[in-house]
Amino acid sequence: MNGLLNWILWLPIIGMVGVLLTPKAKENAARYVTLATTFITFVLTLILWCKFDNTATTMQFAVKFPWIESFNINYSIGVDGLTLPMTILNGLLFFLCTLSSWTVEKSVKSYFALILMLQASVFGVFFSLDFFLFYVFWEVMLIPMFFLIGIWGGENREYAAIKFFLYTFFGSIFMLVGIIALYYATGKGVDSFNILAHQGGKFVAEQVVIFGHSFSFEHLFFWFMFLGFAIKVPIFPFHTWLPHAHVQAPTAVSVILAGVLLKMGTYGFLRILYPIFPQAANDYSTIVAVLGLISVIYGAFCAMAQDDVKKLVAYSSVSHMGFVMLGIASMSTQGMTGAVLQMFNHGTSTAMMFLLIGILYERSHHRWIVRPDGSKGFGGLSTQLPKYTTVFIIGMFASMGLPGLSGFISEALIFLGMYNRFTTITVIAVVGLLIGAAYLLWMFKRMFFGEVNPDCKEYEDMNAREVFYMVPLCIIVIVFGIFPSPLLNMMKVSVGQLVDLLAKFA
Amino acid sequence: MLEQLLISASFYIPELLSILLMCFLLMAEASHSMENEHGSRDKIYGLGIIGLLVILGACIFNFTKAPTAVFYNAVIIDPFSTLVKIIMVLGTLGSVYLSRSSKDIYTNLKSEFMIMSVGVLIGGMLLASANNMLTLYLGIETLSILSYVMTSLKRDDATSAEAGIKYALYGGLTAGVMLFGMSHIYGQLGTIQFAEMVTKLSALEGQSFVVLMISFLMFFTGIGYKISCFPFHMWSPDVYQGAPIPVTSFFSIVPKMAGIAVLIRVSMIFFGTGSAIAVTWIGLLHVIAAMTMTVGNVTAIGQSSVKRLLAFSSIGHVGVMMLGVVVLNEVGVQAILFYGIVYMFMTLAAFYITSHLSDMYGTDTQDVFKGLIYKHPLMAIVMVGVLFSLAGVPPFSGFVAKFNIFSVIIEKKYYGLAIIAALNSVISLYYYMRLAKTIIFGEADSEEKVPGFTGLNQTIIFVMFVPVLVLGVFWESIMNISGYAKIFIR
Amino acid sequence: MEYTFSNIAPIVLSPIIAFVINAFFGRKLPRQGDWLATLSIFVSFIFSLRIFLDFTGTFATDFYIHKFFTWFDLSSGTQVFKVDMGIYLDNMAAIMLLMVSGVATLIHLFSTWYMDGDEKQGRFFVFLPLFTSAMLALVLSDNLLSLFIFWEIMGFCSYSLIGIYVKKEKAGDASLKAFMTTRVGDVFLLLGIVAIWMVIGSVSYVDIYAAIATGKFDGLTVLGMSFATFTAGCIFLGAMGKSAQFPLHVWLPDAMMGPTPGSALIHAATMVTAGVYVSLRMYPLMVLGDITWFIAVIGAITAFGAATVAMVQTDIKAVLAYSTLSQLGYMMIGVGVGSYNAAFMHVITHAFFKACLFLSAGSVIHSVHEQEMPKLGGLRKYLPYTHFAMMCCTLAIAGIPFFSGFVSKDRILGDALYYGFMSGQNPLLAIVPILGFAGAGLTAFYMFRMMFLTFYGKYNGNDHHDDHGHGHDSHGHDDHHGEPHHEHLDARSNVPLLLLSVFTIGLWFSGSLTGQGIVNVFGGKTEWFKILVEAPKVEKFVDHSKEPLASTDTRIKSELPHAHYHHQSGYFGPNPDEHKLHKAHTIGAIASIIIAFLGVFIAFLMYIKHAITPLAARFPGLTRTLQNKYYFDNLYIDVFIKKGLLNLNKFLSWFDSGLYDRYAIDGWAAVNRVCFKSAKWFDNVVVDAVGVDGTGVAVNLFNLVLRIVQSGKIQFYFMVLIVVLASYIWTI
Amino acid sequence: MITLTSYLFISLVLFLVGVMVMLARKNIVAILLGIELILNAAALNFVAYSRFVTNNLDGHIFALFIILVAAAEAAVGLAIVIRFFQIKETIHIDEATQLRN
Repeated sequence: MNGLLNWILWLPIIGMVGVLLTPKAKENAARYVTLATTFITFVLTLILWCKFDNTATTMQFAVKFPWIESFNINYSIGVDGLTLPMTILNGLLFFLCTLSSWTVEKSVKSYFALILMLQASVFGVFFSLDFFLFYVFWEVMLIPMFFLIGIWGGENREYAAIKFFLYTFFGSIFMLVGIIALYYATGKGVDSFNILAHQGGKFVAEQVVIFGHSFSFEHLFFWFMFLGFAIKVPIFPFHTWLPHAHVQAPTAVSVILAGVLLKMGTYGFLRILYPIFPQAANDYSTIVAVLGLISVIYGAFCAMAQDDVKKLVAYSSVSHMGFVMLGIASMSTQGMTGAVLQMFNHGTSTAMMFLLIGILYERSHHRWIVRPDGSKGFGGLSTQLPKYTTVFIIGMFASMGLPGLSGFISEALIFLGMYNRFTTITVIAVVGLLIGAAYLLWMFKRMFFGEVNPDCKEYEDMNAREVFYMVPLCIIVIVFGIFPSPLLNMMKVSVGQLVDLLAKFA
Repeated sequence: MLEQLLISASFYIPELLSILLMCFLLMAEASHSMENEHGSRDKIYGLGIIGLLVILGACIFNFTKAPTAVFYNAVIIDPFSTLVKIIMVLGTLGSVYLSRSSKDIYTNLKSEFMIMSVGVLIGGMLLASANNMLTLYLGIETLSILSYVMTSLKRDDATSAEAGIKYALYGGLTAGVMLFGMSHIYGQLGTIQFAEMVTKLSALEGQSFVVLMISFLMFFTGIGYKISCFPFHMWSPDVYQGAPIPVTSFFSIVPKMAGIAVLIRVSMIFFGTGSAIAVTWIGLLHVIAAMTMTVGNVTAIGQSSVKRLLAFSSIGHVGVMMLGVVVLNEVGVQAILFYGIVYMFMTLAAFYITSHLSDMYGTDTQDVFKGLIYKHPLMAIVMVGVLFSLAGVPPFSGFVAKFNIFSVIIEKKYYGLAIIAALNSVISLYYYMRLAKTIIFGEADSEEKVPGFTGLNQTIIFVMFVPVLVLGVFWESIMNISGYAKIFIR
Repeated sequence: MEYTFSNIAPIVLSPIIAFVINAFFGRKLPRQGDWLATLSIFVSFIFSLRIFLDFTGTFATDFYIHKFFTWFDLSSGTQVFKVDMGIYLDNMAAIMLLMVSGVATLIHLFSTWYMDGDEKQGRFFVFLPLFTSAMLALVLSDNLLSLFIFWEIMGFCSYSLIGIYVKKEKAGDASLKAFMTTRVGDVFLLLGIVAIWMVIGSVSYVDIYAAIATGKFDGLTVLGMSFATFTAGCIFLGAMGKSAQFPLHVWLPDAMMGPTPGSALIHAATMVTAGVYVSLRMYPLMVLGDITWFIAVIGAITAFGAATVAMVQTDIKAVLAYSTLSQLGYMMIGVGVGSYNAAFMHVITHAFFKACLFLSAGSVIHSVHEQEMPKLGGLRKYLPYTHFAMMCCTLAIAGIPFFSGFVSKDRILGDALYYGFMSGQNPLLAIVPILGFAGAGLTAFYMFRMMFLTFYGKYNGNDHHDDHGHGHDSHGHDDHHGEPHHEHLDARSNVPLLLLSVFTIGLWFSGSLTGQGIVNVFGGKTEWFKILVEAPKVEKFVDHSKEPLASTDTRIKSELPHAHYHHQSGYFGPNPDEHKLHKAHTIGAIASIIIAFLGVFIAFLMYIKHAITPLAARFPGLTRTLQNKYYFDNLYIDVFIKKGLLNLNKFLSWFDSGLYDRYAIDGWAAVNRVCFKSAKWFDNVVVDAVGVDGTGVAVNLFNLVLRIVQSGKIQFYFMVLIVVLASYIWTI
Repeated sequence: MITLTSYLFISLVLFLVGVMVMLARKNIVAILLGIELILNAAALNFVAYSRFVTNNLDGHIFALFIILVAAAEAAVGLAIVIRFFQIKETIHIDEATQLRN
């Protein structure tokens, strides 16, 4: 029972070893091993969901044993309502990404090995209940990303890879300082690296002195850790790595990047930043909300101006993660729930968009809506690729939050949560919804309507494999749009605890 | 009297062994026959490596012994010094093996390298366990004088000779300044024994502080030059670049560790007790440490020569290690020792790979690393791992080392230093990754393999990489060992 | 009787089932499954009919709510937050259900003929039932959230139907325009819903009514306006978007890019009426928020402006589209001036005759393959049924007595007259009745213009048989006039037309089913419609809302309305003076009749007798303005979008990648490199240029000072060492 | 009467002269001599202090060691200079500027 989490976490590593052991000649072996591993992992996450107790108020499936006893560092993992949706999403997306990257030809073995390593590290981030463990996984995740973007990426891949790595490292090194400061602030005790033990505003009274100036511990290290997570989300002033990384990364990697990696940032807010520094969270909620608002509007406007469809979707995820930030900043039940739900829904819908763009790219080898010379990059695709168009419409409307599809409920909940705390910001943020619909539909109109472009004539429609990995996402998007309660019940208790905790310091 | 010496000698086995080894090697060198150079050189190498291994064993045997001061308090043998010695012996072994295969040293001179490295090792050992100013001075000079020669081991190579001259002159100046300072300290305190000096120091007051402070600064000059910390670092890039690669790797480990060791000891003895001048001294160390990190890392960004890059980065690492000195407590020492061990492995691996590559291409610019991933994937992965580790990225041990240093300074609530160190590690990541980028994404000009990477060499390099990886995950044992290695003051 | 899930759900579910089956297996089904869609709508018609009879059987204005299930529930610990989905039924909903399902059935039936063999037939019959079911669900829904959900789904369906001919670029533009324009209103509607929800704690109608009655809305302010005004304004903005009111009207005329039956469904039965429906549902809030005058003015502007534009349109569908706009304006006037049930009656009447008009236009277009009126004419003898139906509807929309349009429109105009001149409102509001009456005249004019141009006179189109070679333009010479090639129209096209035209008889709506006396055309007091449909009296809901939505089956009786029947007043000021009101109605009726006949007469003179030169010749400037629809499209597309929005985006994205990212983020690395390079340059150029000859310490010192770190000159290293030491010493 | 101060003064002068020589002279051998001067200054200090202040022999022993080490250092230094001369045929210090950024 408790071993389940360990299996989910380490199975990808075992699979990675398996991939590395496959003979170099037979590339398909590596593919199938990866497929099997990711599939089993996905099934395990589903089993986890079945065994998950929605009403429990504590960490479930918790595993804990000492790692570095002299520092009280433990290998301690567990899941709760905040983690479980991300876990399932992670399991699912990697399975689908394995299918979608079936066509990768360049040094297949290392590619899939890195993919599996990435999956393990992401699982680790979501499971860790120990700060040291969390940080290690958080950083380890960078290494496979660096290689995946840098080797299998587009023409400007090296710049993007290094930028991604440096940017995140910059944020996380400050987070490290914060983690160690917390370690000593709790007196190096047994729970000094235990994330959960820090929660509940234990540091409101502490003071620190830097270069002779005295600061409040809570407020200072709130910003230290904020930097680490905000860069990952990314919130407005720290977002510029995202377009590069997304555009340069291969399809599967941008799917994972948008689908789960960005969520690590917001997850950090929910699991670490706000519970540990509730006072500062309340004091600075307006700043966070304004940053989120800027991300929403600014990201949407930038997306509208893009001629590269992948870049457009990249900016759109800046905008959508801005909604998540707004929900988190609202610190209300509806807002927080909406934020977690939006994390899941954005994961699925953006994954759909990136996968679809990847499918198109395999046929066209370019991503221009409008070519630099002003001519149309695509046109009349809906006549040429009917199946593709259907799926595309579902993904597009899901990500613009059409009622009946998953995006709507989360966004509505976020607005509901925001209204009482930030009325004005809510009024401005609805404009984000408007622009969000605008750039997507405009892109759709330019790519899919009209006579079929001469160079689109020979594209063939989605093949069985592609349909096979798109259908599950469509189903999820529709089903959770109509019946969100399974997800909501999953996260209800944990979010409730978090909100109550924060409410104490309002 | 005599048995006093014998007792002392019984504690002094590693040093004595190394002196013995040096003599043997000299004789072997003298008696080596012109017609069979190769064989005799092999003899010397075999003898040297075996001897070094024996010394290593003796050190390890010494490690658990109770700390004592021998030879009338001139030398102190405590776990701390012994652990430093172990690190130095390992470093020596590594560079010696590298010198064997390296083309950078003219074949006839390889045995000289062997002999003199042992000599430098002796100096380092003396330094690591120096307990009065005279031993300290002798240690530094033994270390330095032989280093000058090693620097200019390249025959008919202008840069090598130039590096030697610079090293010699700079070393001479700093040694002189240090002596001048020592002389005044001796005058003010009336003794050359550290322990007695401390008692005198605490009894002292009045305007003689000024003189004393100046003298201590001059004293520090000698040590600072050995660990090449700001502002005494400027010789090191030139020397590192001029010297043959094995020598460079040797320099970046053995003398640095010795210098760090003596710096810790002196700081702990004089200022650990919080004496009157301690405050000024600690403030000074703050500035020096911060400046050293920053100067080292920022200057490293522009370097095209990998040797030079590693030289500057080593300056940066010394700055990080000095953070452990700043806190002046035992956890700081522990962190530094761990850092030293890890740093030794990382540096050796990096220099091995660089050396084999520059042997092939005759230069050590970053371009020689292009396309390594396609030619020798294992080596490329090792190199990239080492670079990440040097930058302090998990799960490599470099991260753990940095983590420990961070934790000790944050424990002391030196948040300013912590922030500076954090920014520095970002900068360092930047230039390490530019090298990593060349390794992985760079397209190779030619597909020919690197001759240096024989199966054996690759195995050895990988063996050096294993601790870099393993210590990043299971580091408690090493932490405990370095925690056990406490400084003994007598 | 009981309403349970089992006998309510089929209304919505059967079309949805048809949608799902057609979406997946439509291609495999015979005739692409159009029969299935039609059948499914018919099923929901049957169930709606049952509800209708049940409600109208008893002459009570009572309502019925039933909670089916909890959609999701976030209640944790202290605070309760759950979303319940249920139905809210009253007479208005019952009538609406019947109208929607009935009209939709006929439209489906017609479409089976119209879309037969069309390349998009399958896709069309996927979205048509979904569209209808969304509208039905919207009517059934008991809270604003579910209303919004189906509201948006309708938006999506209209998007798909308008843009169904994907090969046409214009279809793409039109669908994008339709969705985005309505979306503008939708986001504000969502905002209003959110605001109400978070303040009142629920969005179900009954709770909102109760909150209004108990004054929960009072005393709050949002963004400087009162909370009621804010929420009412947001909701009305949503209604403006969907019902294409004045500033947001631009999408509706373009919506005819889709197939004509689709337009019929959008214009008549489903989408545009939703806006009016929600503003009727939220009428108490509108009154509380005191924005009825705004609604009235917007409606008046739309009614008149659209009518003017319709006068000069040459495309038969364009005329109908603008007539829809104008009629929607009348409905909004009705809402604004407080003639609640007249407005709703106009929704119903308009639904029938507008559907009929569009279908007739469809049969004309489909049979003659021409929709430019100058190229038509004289079709009377070829399409007799179509002509008959269309004439009935034209009479109805023109407001000729005894026809349905007259009954509803006249009452709206009468109330408007009272509202504008006699109720002591702001005198400026007199504009509402003035524009209203003017619009009525114009309506009569342009509708008959359309009729005359289409069905009377000579056929001006090209004969399709020799439609090749020597290009003869539309109004060619006599030898081209003659037999238009037209398809035989079968029952599937004619039956719906005739059935719909039956409902243009005013009797159906103005009649009194209580059997008292004969039809009172001039707005008597005993018409069933008036009795059944009345504005919600919020006090009724207070006691009920104590347990919001808890009671699963609530049916609140209220005594028969005859006892104290009031005109839907109490919403503007004190009860109106019955006498004045009656006077206003009488004047209004007479005036509107005169105006209508005047319009018909002018049209007759112009297009039959050709006694008067048409407008186009007379006021070319005015005509151009009208033909360009007052340049609204140019304003929105060219100015707002192209000039404003897109440039803003371009600027922002340039700022993002070109400025912020390049300099602020990559900057630091560049700075490092620059520092390093400049140091090198300085060293190489300056230092070596100055040169070093070892004469004298002074010179050396001077040069040494100039040297940069790592100049490679050992003596400089010494210098630095000494200097630093000295400075240390100095500090001590 | 010769006091400690005069010794210290002499040694200070020696030290400064040595430093100046190292800074100013371009001849490498001369610079080596400058080092010798500095070392001698230190040695003189040690002897003087042990004579006047601390009446123990540490200073003298230290001085002896200094002389010894100085000899070794000079020898090595000169050897390297000779090597440098063989290669470059000059001992002008500014010729030794190959190693730089």
